[in-house]
Amino acid sequence: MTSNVVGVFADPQSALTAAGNLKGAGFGIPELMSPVPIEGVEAVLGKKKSAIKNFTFFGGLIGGIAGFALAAGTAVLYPHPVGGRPIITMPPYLIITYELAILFGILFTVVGFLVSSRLPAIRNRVYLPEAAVDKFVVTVPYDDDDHFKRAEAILSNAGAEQIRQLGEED
Amino acid sequence: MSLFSRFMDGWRKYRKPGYYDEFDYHWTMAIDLDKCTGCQACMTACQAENNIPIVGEEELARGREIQWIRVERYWEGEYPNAKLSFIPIMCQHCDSAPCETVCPVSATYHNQDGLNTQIYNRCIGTRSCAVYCPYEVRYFNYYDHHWDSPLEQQLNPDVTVRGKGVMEKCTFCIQRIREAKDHAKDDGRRRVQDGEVQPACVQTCPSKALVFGDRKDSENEVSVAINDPRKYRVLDELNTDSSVFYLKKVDA
Amino acid sequence: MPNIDRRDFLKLVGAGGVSVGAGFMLREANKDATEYLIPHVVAPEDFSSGLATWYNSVCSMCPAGCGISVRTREGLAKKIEGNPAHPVNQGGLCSLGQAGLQVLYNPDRLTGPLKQTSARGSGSFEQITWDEGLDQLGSRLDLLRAARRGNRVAMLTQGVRGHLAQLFDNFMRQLGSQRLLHYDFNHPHTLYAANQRFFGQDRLPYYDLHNTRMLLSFGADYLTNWISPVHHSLGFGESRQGSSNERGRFIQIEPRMSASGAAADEWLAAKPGTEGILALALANHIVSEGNYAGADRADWAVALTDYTPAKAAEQTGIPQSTITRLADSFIDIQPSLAIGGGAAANHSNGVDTLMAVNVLNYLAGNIGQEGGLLLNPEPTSVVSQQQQASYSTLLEFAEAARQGEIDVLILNGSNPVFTLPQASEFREALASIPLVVSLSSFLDETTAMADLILPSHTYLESWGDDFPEPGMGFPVGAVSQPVVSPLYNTRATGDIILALARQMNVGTALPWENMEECIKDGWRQIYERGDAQTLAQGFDSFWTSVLRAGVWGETAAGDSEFTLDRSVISNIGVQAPEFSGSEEDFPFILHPYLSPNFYDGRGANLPWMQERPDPMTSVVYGSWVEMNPSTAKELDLIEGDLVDIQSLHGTVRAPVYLYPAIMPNVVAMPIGQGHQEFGRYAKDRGVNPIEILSPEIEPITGQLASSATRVNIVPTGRRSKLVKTSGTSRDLGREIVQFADVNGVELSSAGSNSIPITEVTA
Amino acid sequence: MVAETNNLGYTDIHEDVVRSIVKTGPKYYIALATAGGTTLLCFFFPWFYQLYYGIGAAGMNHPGVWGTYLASFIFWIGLSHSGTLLSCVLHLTNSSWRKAMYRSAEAMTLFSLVVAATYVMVHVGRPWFIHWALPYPNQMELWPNFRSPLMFDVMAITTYITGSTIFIYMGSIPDFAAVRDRTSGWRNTMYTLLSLGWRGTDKEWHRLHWAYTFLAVLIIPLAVSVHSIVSWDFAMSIVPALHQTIFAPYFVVGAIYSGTAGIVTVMFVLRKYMGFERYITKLHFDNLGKLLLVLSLLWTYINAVELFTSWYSGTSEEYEAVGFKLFGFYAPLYWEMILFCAVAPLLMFSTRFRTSFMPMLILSIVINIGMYTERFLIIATSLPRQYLPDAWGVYVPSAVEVSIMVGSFALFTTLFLVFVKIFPSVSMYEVKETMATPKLGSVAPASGSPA
Amino acid sequence: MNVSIVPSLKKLRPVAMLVIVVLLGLVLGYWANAAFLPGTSPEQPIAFSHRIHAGENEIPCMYCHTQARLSPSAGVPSVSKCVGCHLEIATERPQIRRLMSYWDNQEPIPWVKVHDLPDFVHFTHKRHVLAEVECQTCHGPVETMDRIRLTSRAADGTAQANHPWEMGQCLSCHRENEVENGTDCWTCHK
Repeated sequence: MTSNVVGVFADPQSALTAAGNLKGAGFGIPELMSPVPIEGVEAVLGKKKSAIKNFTFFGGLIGGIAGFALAAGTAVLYPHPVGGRPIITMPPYLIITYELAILFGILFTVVGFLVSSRLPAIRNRVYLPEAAVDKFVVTVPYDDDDHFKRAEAILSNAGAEQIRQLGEED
Repeated sequence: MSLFSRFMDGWRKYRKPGYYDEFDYHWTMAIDLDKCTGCQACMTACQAENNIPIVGEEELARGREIQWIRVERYWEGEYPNAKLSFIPIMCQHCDSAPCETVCPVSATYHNQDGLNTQIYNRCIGTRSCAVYCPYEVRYFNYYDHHWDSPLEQQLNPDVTVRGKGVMEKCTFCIQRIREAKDHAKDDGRRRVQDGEVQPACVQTCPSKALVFGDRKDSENEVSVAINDPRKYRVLDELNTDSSVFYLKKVDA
Repeated sequence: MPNIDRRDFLKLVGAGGVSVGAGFMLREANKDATEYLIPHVVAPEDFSSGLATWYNSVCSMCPAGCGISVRTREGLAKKIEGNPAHPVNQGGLCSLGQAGLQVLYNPDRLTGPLKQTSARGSGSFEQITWDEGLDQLGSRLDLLRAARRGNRVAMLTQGVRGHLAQLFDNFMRQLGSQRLLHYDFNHPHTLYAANQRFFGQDRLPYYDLHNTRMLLSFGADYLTNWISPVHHSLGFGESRQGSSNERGRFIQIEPRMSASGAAADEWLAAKPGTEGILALALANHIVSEGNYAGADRADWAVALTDYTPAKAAEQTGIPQSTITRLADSFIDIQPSLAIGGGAAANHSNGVDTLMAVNVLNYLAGNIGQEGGLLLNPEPTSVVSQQQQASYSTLLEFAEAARQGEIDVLILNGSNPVFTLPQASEFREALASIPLVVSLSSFLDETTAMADLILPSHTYLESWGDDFPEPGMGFPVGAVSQPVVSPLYNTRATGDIILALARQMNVGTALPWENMEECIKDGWRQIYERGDAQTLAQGFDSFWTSVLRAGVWGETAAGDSEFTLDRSVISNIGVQAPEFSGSEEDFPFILHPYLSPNFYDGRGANLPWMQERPDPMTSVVYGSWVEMNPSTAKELDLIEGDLVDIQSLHGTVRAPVYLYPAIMPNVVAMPIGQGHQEFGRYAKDRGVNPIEILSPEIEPITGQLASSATRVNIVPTGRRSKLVKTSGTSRDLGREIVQFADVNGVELSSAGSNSIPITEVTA
Repeated sequence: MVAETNNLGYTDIHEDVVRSIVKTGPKYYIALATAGGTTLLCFFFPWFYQLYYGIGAAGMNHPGVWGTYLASFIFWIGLSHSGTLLSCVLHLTNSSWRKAMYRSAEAMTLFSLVVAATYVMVHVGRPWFIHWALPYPNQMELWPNFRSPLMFDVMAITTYITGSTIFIYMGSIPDFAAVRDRTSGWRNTMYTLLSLGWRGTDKEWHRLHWAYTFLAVLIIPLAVSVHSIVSWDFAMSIVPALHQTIFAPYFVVGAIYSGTAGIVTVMFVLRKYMGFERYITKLHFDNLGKLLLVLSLLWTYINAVELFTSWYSGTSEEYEAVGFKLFGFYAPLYWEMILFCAVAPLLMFSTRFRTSFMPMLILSIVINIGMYTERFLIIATSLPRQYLPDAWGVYVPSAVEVSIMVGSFALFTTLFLVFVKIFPSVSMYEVKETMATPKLGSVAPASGSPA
Repeated sequence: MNVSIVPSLKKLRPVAMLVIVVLLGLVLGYWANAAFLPGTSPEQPIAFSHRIHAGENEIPCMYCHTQARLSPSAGVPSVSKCVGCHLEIATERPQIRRLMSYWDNQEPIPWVKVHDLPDFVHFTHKRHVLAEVECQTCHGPVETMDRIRLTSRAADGTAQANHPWEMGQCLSCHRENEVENGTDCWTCHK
């Protein structure tokens, strides 16, 4: 069981400051919970990279290949001569390719999102319901009382309305 | 056959357009409009041979007729110079059939006889083939048809009775072609000879306006007919490449 | 496993149990119904399940006598096709002939003997046994015969030929009755009379359409219902685009374009009833132009003086130039042929008109010529002379009935209540006959008036034979054999007659056990008259080969020399036709024509024929009245408007159809619909124009002049939907039917022909 | 841009949305029961009758083999076009006025698609075999025919339904999380699962943003392709009046046009009956009105082009087709369509008209009636009058068809009514984004109970 | 406070279990019916044993099913054919007595059809017999069956009891033997 220091802020700016300070004090990367995405997080906590775009791209690619293979394979493995057209008829098959590329792109994007944001949450995670309404919450794990005190200080200096400690239960 | 060799086989065979030339037969019909009297014996023959349902007055009034072959009539001029011409229209068995491409489930396709075929029990009833057919020769079963007993006893057992929700059309009496091939095999022949098969309409035509045969045999009656200077195809400008040829009516 | 308490467990068990049951039932419901394989008790020799067997027979749907092949599978008739070996139809067959299957399998067939239980025409019948029925009729006949009052028995049959006709004749003779009447609405009495007078022959000549290059048809709808339509169609096709290099020309003269008119190269509308005058005008021109060089040329010139083209142009409404052109081409294009019939023959001057047509053939030298008109030899087989009763004969019979001179009437297939005008009062006459017996297979209008119904087999279940009339220029006979075992408790007509004969103890004259024996016996005589080669094979093998082929014929044609009796020439002449009703009160001439689908109405109970669109109008399931669009415009009528068609003798109501090729003062109606009985497909559908016909007759033959009725058209202000399969019968310049000259070069005739785009097709 | 909402705080929107889900009055149940009952009576009952009897229960015939079912299908597909498509475009262009309305617009897309997909089942003759049109391994070794424009449809619509569902769901995750905390019992369970345990951390927001953006990028071309493909069901044929190159843009424009009108209707209802007056404002109507106006002009232009090219072709087939459309049996409907879709929308040149709610509602409904007519006419005036005049006929819808058409609107309403009780029908977090961030030290009412 | 979807999933467990139980039940019921009441080996009016006739006595199939090489349908023998032998053989057995009672009444025996293809299938015995396909290939080991059982041919070529013929089975055999136009729809459909 890990314990976390949790600071509740009424505005995003002070929460950001607190998070920055915590990070500067060597607390590891603090988490910011907020009802809306906060602008400027990356400037404080470092640039985030996600693999979603790779998922999307490769999803689309796989989908496209699968789509064409589906159409062409279907036609060639059990040929039904149709309208005198060549068995692999490009214009219609490209449409199928296109649609499946998009379908797979979408599905892979979702997978990418879930994987990269570690959702759904199977493990218990620290959370404050206020964060979904109008509060901005900074959490950072601590090891001992000393740590906690230091974090508490940083948070209250930044203007935290409340400071609490929360554990992650299994 | 392995999947791969099946794939390669299909690919090689059907890679390019024009593979119809390699098919076993190219059944063709020629209709001499100069001989057609509009008597419609062909329609009854077709109805008898192919189990075409009796629709009833009410449904006919709603336009639900089913006529695999129909005789269309076109008037020209006014009295006293009015003139009436008949033209039998059935499935033209187009080589570039618009109906075939549109079927989502491949219920209609071209087979080795060079026929445009319809597999009734594969049909899911989107009716798109009927929309795409410029000759409007595809007929839909809007409900399960019924024969007042004992009329059902006249149904041809070689032809299935189509249920509701299924599209149907002229097959060039494919059951007769099949039977002829069967006989040919019994006699140890590879191919059906000319004159062995006649669709019901051709068989019955009192004025012998209809001729049927395999176009691949360049000597037979139908090949002669389709090389006649009077030959034309209905709606040829649509490039459907149909297998039914008409011989122009002579205006003397 | 998480801990589940007892209640939850029970719930789960319950739900599981229910769903097991549901799955079980689901499968049960998906099972197919049990089917059975029913074997024969003893396998017949020619039976093979899954394979078709063909039987050759003869079509009885109209008097043409085409040969048919019936396809059967597992003992059921599946399809009727033309017998390719039969010289009349050579494999072709018309719609009605093919629909014969639906006579056999008609749901409205009578399934056994019936007895009228209350008033006539009330339609209440009870089932009786054959013994009862035959007893009731037979004892009555026997009494009358014994009392030498056999002439009080009448038999009214549809036209039958061959040994059945002989059997009828024999039977009635044994009974001592002269009242055997064959009656068909469409029987060409006038044609027989005209040929009798001209050629001295009691039979029809053979019209060689196959080889003719110029056919002039005066009102004969030879492709639909004139004499032998399938044979004529064959000839038409052969003449048009056959082996000859020269394409035959066809010209049709009639007030309303028939299917033959549509097939013709030229369609001309002469005033109704003046076709004979037109023919004589052509003859006049031929003679006066010196195109006839016979020895009797002078006689003809005298006989035809009154029929100059100029005068005829006035009388017929056809321009003089056309008349002379026709006359010239009739001589120039050889071989040529003139035929007459249909409406042209159904006028008060019918026989004269057809005589005039024969004159044309005579003058052009077409008689006895290939491509012309070939006289038939004397038939070598049974009598083919028709004992056909004309309209006036039936009127006489009706009068006799009213006078109480008829005790028993036996009806066989004939339906006079439907095919006679109301003015004949035939239905009323029936009431005066104490016992009316019908042998019909269907409850038609006349049978509904019967006291006793002894239903006969259909032709596909019984033995019979036929000798086509007109002959093919050589003797032909065909045997019809049962192709399926009888469906119901019915009996063959011949068997009924034979059973009655036995009941009357006249068995010695009619010694056959059944119709099969009778036919076989009759054919033994044909066999015995045969040549040495035929005789050498023995009768049994002859009989088997006839049955197998379905037809028998001698190829050697008798040479029939013909010389014209001079007295005929002086009697040539065509009077103006007479019409019933004044032109002021009844401005239109009614042109009733036989529907291509129903013949004289006998096909109306066949669903295939009801669904077969009328070739000219595409109307299905109903009646209509055709009028010229200009006439309709004057009367302010459009398609589907209901009008009353009034004659002096009645009124019928039908929707209007605008027919582009009909004379403006003529209205046409198809015959065949308007049944009051005759099963579910025919009953109460459309109207019967025969009802309102005036009882005008052709004086020489006594035939009903069915085209001689004047009518008035009274709009009712109501509309009905005319059910037809055709949308718009104009091709709007789309060149769907294309035209070429004889060499195949495309003509640019189409294209100028457009209708307003706003036309609504519904 | 946000002038009318800036006096509202985070909690206001939060409370309003949660209330719209949790608090349910009797009116809602009456509405739901009415819609559901109508669906059952007018949609499912006639449909089952048709399944039993065959397609003959509808008015289709030879040669009018397609009818209102397909017209309705196109209509619903068209209606689906504005929601997600517009939402994606506005998302990518970062238009803030989108934010209050896009959730319900997307829902409209989704349910329109569901109704359209149902119509496919209603339309085909043997829906019990409809799975044959899907590619899946089977013992017959028979797969669909991918050359068929109808198969393009199957693929495109499947993709579009999947994409739209994912798009609306993905955008709702933070809101599910917000509602989760305010509910208990089965709702809490449901929202917990739906929100996947969303906490609103900076990382989650970042991932969501990108995923959402990629989805938007994928869905825009998809949506355009969907209606192009629907148009090809017709344009790939050689039927006069259908075989037109302009059909794809024609259908796409028509789809967006009717969809946007549909959004106006839905906006009005949400605003009026779900208590979102403060978030859906004149501004939205004004902007949508402008969009509608542009689309209307575009639509009119394409119609004119279509007529012109047909007339200019000079062939009998095209000429008759145009003539029949303009002056034939269905001419009254044609002129009704012109009036509703080309003339009436010109009113929106007036700003006052655009910012009045009731007139905009009426206009939006009128436009959709016109657009339905357009789809109906495309089928009913072309198919029965093709190349062979002798085969011409007339197609008139039957009572069953009309009933199913009415029922489909009820079905849509039912689905939408269920939606507003499950989904936060206004996107909370995005509305919050448009608001000023709360001031330091301001006191907000406590929400939720800490664990 | 913490958040996780696990507690909610736990709450759903009873519902999930119910769904699983119901689904399993449906499958079980369906399977049980198919396995124990398949209707693929119906009771016949006379307990005719192919095992005795075709197996022990080695009567060739075509002795009774004479039609098979001539016609699309194999046909069942006429009653007279059965009687032809059984006037002499095993006349005292109850089943033979039953046969004789049909014969005495001149009634056909209503055999229940076991191998029943749908109406839209065109199958011809003739072509298969002439191509020297063993009867057992499609009908299974008939000579071992006392009562005829519906049998088809699995993909691996083995006889598959109680399983009706499906298109794929015809197709795979046609493919294996490279039948001319063997995969053309109209070869087998009508």
